[in-house]
Amino acid sequence: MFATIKNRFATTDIEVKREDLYKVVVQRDAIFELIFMLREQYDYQTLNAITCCDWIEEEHFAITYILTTSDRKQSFMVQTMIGREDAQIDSLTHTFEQAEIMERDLHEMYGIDFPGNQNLVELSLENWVHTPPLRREFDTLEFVNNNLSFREGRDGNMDVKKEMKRLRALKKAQKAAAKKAKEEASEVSDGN
Amino acid sequence: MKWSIDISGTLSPLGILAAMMQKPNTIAYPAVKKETAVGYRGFHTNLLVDCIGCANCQDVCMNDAIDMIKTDKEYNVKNSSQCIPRIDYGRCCWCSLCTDVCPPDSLKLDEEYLGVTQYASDFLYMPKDK
Amino acid sequence: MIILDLALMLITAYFVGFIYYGLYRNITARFQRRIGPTIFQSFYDSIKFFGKKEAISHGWMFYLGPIIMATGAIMTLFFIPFFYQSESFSGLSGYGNLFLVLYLMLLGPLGNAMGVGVGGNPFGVMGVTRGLTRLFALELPFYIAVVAIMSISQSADIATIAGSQTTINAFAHPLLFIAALFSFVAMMGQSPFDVVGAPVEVYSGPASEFSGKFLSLLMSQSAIFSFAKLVLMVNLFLGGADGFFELLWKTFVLFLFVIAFGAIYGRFKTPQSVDFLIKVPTVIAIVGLIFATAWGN
Amino acid sequence: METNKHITIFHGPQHPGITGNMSVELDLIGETIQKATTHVGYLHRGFEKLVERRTVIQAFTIVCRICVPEPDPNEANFAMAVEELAGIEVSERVKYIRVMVLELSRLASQCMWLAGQSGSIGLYAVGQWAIADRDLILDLFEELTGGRVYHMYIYPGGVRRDLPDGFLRRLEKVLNHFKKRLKEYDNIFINNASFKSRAIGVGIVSPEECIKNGYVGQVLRGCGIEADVRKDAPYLVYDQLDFEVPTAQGGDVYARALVRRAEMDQSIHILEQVIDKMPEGEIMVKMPTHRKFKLPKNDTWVKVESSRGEFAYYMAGDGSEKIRRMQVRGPSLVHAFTLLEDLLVGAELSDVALIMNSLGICPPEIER
Repeated sequence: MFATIKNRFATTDIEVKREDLYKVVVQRDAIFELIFMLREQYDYQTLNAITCCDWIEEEHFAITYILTTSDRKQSFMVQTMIGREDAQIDSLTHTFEQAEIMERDLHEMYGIDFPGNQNLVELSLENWVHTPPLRREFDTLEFVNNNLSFREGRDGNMDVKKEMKRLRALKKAQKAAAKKAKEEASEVSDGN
Repeated sequence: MKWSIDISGTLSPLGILAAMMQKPNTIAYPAVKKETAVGYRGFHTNLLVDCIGCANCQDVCMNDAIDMIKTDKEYNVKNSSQCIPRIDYGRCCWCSLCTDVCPPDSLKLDEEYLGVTQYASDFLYMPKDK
Repeated sequence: MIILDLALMLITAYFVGFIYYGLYRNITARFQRRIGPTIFQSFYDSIKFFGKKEAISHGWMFYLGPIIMATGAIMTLFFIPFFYQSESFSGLSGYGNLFLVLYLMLLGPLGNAMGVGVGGNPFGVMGVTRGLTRLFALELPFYIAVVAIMSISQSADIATIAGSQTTINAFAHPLLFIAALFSFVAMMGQSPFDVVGAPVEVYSGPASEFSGKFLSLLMSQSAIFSFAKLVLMVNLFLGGADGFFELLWKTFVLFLFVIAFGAIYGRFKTPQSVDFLIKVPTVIAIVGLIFATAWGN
Repeated sequence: METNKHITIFHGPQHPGITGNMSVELDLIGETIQKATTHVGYLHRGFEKLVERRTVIQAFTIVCRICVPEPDPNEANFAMAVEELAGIEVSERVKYIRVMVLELSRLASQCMWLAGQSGSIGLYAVGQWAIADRDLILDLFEELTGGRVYHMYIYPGGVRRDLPDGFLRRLEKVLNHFKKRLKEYDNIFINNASFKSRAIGVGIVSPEECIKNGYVGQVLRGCGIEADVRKDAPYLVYDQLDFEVPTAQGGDVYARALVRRAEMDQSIHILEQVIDKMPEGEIMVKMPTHRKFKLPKNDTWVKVESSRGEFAYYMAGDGSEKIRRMQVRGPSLVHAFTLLEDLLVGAELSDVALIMNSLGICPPEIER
């Protein structure tokens, strides 16, 4: 199986993550061919999940299709990269019915378009107008600071590192002052 | 839509009636109280003679529930920042990571867990000194 | 003093009804291995609801629903004598017989249907539809049994029927009693026939829109109506009662049976319960009727 | 849509008989359902995003909140994924303790199901009994982990506390109690005529659909397909334990109930073996502090068998102390949409709660 996939899709290698889990990264235009091949020839009949991972530094989303054989002993992660701008990849709904809800999820969370999926309506976020929330550029803390307020009465929080430094400096100064005072006192006594 | 005559299925659930004679599982709450297991994750306690004010608890808390504040109570002489933790129970999830990272083991979770208040400000909880 | 008599009947039915309600909750709790609330919990609840404002209004027709229901329950109560040979606690039973009682028992559900229909809550409407469907099914065996009892006693007067039983009808005519019992369980809204207010299907059905005073009124009427139905059953099948003690223990035994029945079995679907009521108790009632007329008396 | 013929109602989210914060929009003619649409979003807490903001150790405390009645598969999955990415090997004792926790939580979750399923047909006595029995397990959890519902116990690299003295003996006592009780449940619920009349032939799923659409758990096993992650891709020490994968024929609500009931037996059987075999050893690998614990740039897909079927996590690290991406794929996602929407068409309003409960839908894991 590995040799066939390697020859046909010109991928560099197939990772064996565990004895029951393989992973392959292919070009975007070949991914559906590979999924169909796995399904038809190697009995990977179930689509378990479609996941997405945002690699913002490399400017792409990694879309992973996880397929499982009908005896459920082997899983195959088929991964491809799509650009972050105008992200889109064809829908799998025509082959796997359950892809509809998974794509709907990703559409909402990442703003990825799936041409061919008829039902890309909102899933769990209602009237969401901001950046799709699971994109890395969406900052939850900033969103919270802009839209919600913290509990009142939380003042009095100290920056402990600064406080330690200040206290240490204070102690040092006190010590130095004490020393100085002592020296002065001894000087005075010497003078006498 | 269908139902059929099912003698054993009709007679076997009669066992429910036996429960009438058995001891109930519930307890009459305010009169009888359930004993909490040792090691239950309830309210925080902080032994001030041990607390060194290191703020490890504040650092590990993912909910930002812990504030380090100045105290007017007597504290450990080794407390290098002279601060002790105060916990916002509106944010705390009782994961007990703060007690795991406490170097002198002064911050602990107590078996006590019942707190009733009508003021939201009471959620800012000063751990008991014990 | 018929007014005083009626007032006493109403008060008795109200309190005993609520105590039975409380007992119902307690005994059910014991079947479920719980301690349960105090006996007067439902009573407290109903008093508390009475002091609350209604959350929603759909006009006067909507308010009329619970009122008609309560009227139906109270009128039913007034025409059922508590004791078979006592002057007091006989209410209006001298002026009406079993036929009138059976008719009055229908008034409540119909009034409820009107009120809930105005509310337009889909769950309420669905509950009422289910209730009326079930009503037609449960009345078939009950009426057959009651007609048989009337023909045996050769009277439609409830006190006469109650007083004329040498062996109580439940033992003399067990088939009729069993058929009527099935209907009675359904009448009391116990599973497996509790399709009307099924919580996971139609929320609380007809009661879902009512709140405040009208919910309290619904609770009170259900307590009174339950007691009235229990007294009717005792009069028709358990030989009636001659004093309060006899009335209470007889109604309580019947009530306990209904609770136990409800605790054991789950809920039927509406078509299933109609199907069941039309087939099993009706057939039993018809067989009982044949026996009673062939070998009766 | 013709007026006066259809009515549209929402079943949930404020509903006494439904499994939590989810609603199904039903188009009805009479009481027959023409179309069902699932709506979620009442419980979206953004766990997947929160995990990305936190360090690995900090993130471990929120995964248990993904499924309320059964938090432990989440914890186990999280710990297993982190351990696989970071290359940590845990001791045998830890593995046995984890199996024990997972099986206990499975048993507790089945009790919860028993309560829901019996409540959906109005048989409340069974529900109350089952919840009381579940409490015995929660008592054990309270003693072991310090929490009754959210345990936060299975830590990447081990477990957080060792077993208290005499814990296994108390566990054995609870199991003996359960063995007695399960027979009662057979009599009063599984064999109850009213449950049979409601459940047989309702909500039928075909085996082909199951494989194709990725249904898991009791739905699959109720169609006679022997599928269980514990057997198919054994994790922890399940390959050293002896148990069976119960199946039933028919694919309806009753078949799924039979499967669940048989699974309770198997859980008890596994727990008894765990009591016998519990080895000695370390309970925690030495772990760096939370700011220093880093995951390499890699990704993985781990799964465990929860009480409702395969529960899987996708996890990717990026070389920092934070997790780059963690995706939860619980059994409910596909069950609540693809399957439930299919099954409800043509069913009656009375069947909705029954079918929903039998599928084991848990809304929090749909909208992580």
